[in-house]
Amino acid sequence: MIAQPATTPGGFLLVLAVLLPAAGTLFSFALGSRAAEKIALGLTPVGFFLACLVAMKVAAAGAPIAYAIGGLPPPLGIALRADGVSAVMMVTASIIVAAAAFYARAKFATPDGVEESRGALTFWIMIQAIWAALNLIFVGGDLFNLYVALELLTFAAVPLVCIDGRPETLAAALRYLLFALFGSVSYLLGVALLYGLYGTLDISLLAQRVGAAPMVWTAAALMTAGLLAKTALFPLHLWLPPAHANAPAAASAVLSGLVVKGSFFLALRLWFYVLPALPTAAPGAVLGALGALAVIFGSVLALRQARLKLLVAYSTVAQIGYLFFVFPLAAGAHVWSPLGWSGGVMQILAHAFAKAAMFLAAGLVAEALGHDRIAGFRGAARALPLTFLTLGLGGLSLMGLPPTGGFEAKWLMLRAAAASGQWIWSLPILGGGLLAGGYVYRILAPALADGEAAIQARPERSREAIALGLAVIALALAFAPQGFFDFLEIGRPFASGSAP
Amino acid sequence: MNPSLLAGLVGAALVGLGLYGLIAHPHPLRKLLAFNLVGSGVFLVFGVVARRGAAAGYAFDPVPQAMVITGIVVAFAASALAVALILRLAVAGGDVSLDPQASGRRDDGEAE
Amino acid sequence: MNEILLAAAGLIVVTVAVGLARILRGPDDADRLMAVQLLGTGGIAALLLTASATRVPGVDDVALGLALLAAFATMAFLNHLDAGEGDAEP
Amino acid sequence: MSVLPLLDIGLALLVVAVAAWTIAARNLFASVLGYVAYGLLLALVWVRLHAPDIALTEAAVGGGVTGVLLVTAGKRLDALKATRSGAGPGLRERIVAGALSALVAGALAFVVASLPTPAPSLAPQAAAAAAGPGAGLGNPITAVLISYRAFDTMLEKIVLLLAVLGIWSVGADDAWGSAPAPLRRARPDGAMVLLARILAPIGALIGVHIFWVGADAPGGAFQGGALLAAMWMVAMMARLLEAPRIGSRALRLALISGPAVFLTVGLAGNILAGSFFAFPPGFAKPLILFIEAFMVLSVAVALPMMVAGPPDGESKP
Amino acid sequence: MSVLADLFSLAAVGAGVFFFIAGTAGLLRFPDSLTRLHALSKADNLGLGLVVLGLIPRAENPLAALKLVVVWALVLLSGASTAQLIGRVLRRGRE
Repeated sequence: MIAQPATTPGGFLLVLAVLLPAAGTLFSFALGSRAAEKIALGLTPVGFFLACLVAMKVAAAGAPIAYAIGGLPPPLGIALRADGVSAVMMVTASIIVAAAAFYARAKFATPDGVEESRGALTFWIMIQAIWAALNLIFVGGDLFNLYVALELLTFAAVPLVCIDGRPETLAAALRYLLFALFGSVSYLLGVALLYGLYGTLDISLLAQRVGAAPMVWTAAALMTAGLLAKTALFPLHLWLPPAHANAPAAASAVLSGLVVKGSFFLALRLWFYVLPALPTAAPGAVLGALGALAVIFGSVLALRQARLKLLVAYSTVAQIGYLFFVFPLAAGAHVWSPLGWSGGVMQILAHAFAKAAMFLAAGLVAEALGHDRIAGFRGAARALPLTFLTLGLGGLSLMGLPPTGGFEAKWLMLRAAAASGQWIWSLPILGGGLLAGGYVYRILAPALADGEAAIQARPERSREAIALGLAVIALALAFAPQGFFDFLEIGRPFASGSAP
Repeated sequence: MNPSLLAGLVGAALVGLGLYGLIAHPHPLRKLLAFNLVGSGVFLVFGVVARRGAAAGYAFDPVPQAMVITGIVVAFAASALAVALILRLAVAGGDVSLDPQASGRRDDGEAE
Repeated sequence: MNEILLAAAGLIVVTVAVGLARILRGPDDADRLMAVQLLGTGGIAALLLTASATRVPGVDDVALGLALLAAFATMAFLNHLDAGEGDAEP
Repeated sequence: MSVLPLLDIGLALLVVAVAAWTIAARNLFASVLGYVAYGLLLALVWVRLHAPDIALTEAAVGGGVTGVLLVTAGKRLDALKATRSGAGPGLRERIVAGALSALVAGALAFVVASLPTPAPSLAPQAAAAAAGPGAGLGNPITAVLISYRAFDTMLEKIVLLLAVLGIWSVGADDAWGSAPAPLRRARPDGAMVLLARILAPIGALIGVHIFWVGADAPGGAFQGGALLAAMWMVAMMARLLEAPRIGSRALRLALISGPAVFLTVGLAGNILAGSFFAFPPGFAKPLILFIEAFMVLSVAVALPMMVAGPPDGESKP
Repeated sequence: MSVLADLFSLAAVGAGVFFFIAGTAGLLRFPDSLTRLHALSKADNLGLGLVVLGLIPRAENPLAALKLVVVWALVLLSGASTAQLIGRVLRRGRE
């Protein structure tokens, strides 16, 4: 990043975007679960509005906006910075959090006559805390501050997994916590080494100072390994399927759609913003190869699941794999880098919306049928047309069929692979699409077959509409105009101003 | 050998010992102890960085020292959350093993 | 003078380190507890001696905290041993 | 200086030996005992690294409260008679794990040994800024924690709060709102009650002292709060005090007071001093002590609640 | 005067070290837990006490000297009560 003033106009919006849900957490804790629900729901439109304002400020300035906390510029103080991709992620997070919150009202309302309920207080507070942590991850400019944000994210996400208290959910939460802790410690050790080398943890200052020394490689490897454990990239994915499949649907949508993207976003920040000076061919190839393995293993395992939520969770393992193709495809100052970059970001967005929609829909299916065994879906599509439409549309995006955001992402990546001569990456991109077609077919085929599904409880229209709305957004991403991709280039190192 | 290098070597040894315990111990509370050893090893590395940064009349660089204090707090919170999960798991399922294959096997006397 | 104080600190550290062998040998948890208590006291003594010799500021408060926490930890372990007797056996 | 290096080496060997013992010990109690001893020794190492603030934190949290957390957990597992766990890995796995760990430790040792000289440092900036936002603070670490990196510290207190809620949330639904199980079921005998009666007030006084001098000398909100927390636990172990109900409004307010006051003062800085978390000139020190007082309260309440665990339907307050 | 003070410090600290060594020897050599407890509680209290006594003349101000005494008092207090409690645990274990 080019040197810029410590605080730019509109910078305070970044502080507010983090503080608003953080303050919501505190108030909710003091006032109890009934108030917590009102606070969380009330904050969603405000947070969405703030995120849009940030995006407008960035677009208007054509450059990142920044804020130096306490008026102290780095290295001694902490800076917050939002560039194009941060703003887009903030808007995405606010939409998905809002959708999950309104969807969850049916399950996590505080019953009448009860002063406060355990599940409700936990859910409403943790979802706000996740939101605060994500916003900080998207705008944080200091690697230690980002560590605190990562921990905030972990401590908010783990209790959501075991909110219903069954033994298998507790085991899933414990395993998630241990992986996450390993990730934190590894990341922190890398941070210590970087500080020991350069005496600062500010991202833009580090970018100016970092050179390709052996110690930098060690620090980068430690931090990356930690972030991969938190992102559940193969082979560190073992914790994800049980955790995401056992959480309540609204929580799964946030965990799968957003939380794993938080640590991935930091991996992007690390390699593209902190370490642009390092030659990226070798690490890019390693990360891409792990991504390819994740695509294949995740998809094959998804094909073999008998329960819908587990299938959707294994699909997340596969879709996370695609994200890592961004490392070989967008590194450096090549003509094709913007293609790879746009493709990677588009994959984050498309998967976030499609997967959140599918988890919400899967929750509705489970509530309506009383189970989520795929073998028992016969005739369910006729009974729940909107919900299975949502699953189908989300599935289209996962497969990468046009016109969906998933198609756009994979198309951009394929173009980058072709332009850079790295044909090898097109194999997992295309093969993963075929496999995704297989597991989406496995969901839809029995549901579309003739039969009489035993519906126990008909889901509310409004909740079906929320899930469908997210799936429609995943579709609409395919029609993103050129201006959107130009916006994603704002603040990217090496950005030349021209987008695909 | 100067004291900060010595402390750095101790930190490295602690990370190694903790890592071994993390892999080798089946009991989750023992794993947690091992995790805390790794954590304190990492903090020592921060401490070495801080000590080496002595300048301007300070015997240490205060910034990494402050980070260690923040880190110790977070590590404790993590241990406490893990303990709560382990105990609840023992109440709910009677099996606190983390290894999916190990359920049903008797413990080898590791636990008190 | 400072050298002698440091040597005293070193002797105490070595002494309590040898005493730690008792932790390894046991046989009872009570023996182990005693060894840790000795280590705590010896550690505090070594800390005070080193601080007096090297003049690191603020160490007296650290010693206060250590003394307090040693008492706290011992009490927690005794709480365990004491309550564990009698009702631990099936 | 000829004795000092020997002392350092002896201390280093001792720390590593005790750490190895906590990994190798056969039973959990012995292992946790070793860990507490390790925490004490580590505090000495921190003093040798000129980090008395960390020494206090490490002794209080790393050794003391974590040790108590683990020993309490072990006791509760015993009471459940549910200490099943898988058999350890076989010899071959152990050898692989050992080789891997040795490799990591060796690599790390090499990296630490090759840190650059002269070391980069923010100490000059911190010294220069000491006249500014951290004005009037003799302890630069307190200045870093509450002023320059206030954002980290405030968020970390929210992490603590989330951990408390996360721990409560694993309790049973029908126990919600009630108090956690006591740290000791049986009535303690006279000697323990007497010890607690004397220790707790003196310790509380020392905790307040450590907080109060923290602005200028080693110590501060976290260390003071942790000592107060330990003394509250002493009183709970002797059954002089009982854990509060988790539904209690006073408890909730105490828990959020630290981060909430911190956040409010930060926002006020935006109006009074032109920037979030900026302190108006001349008011830095009193404001910082004001924030710290509430942080002490939050920490002193949060740590014992985390050790006490989720609400327990059986224990009526 | 300062020479006298130094001599006093040396003597007290030396005696303190002696008691530490004696206590450890007792902990290691005595045959059973109760006698070991006896050795420990005498030795480490006296050992630390003498070290503190020796360091008091070197304290920078009266408050620092007071803190030294408080440290010793705390160790003494916890030592006395824990010795009694350990004794009880041991006795119950033997019955």
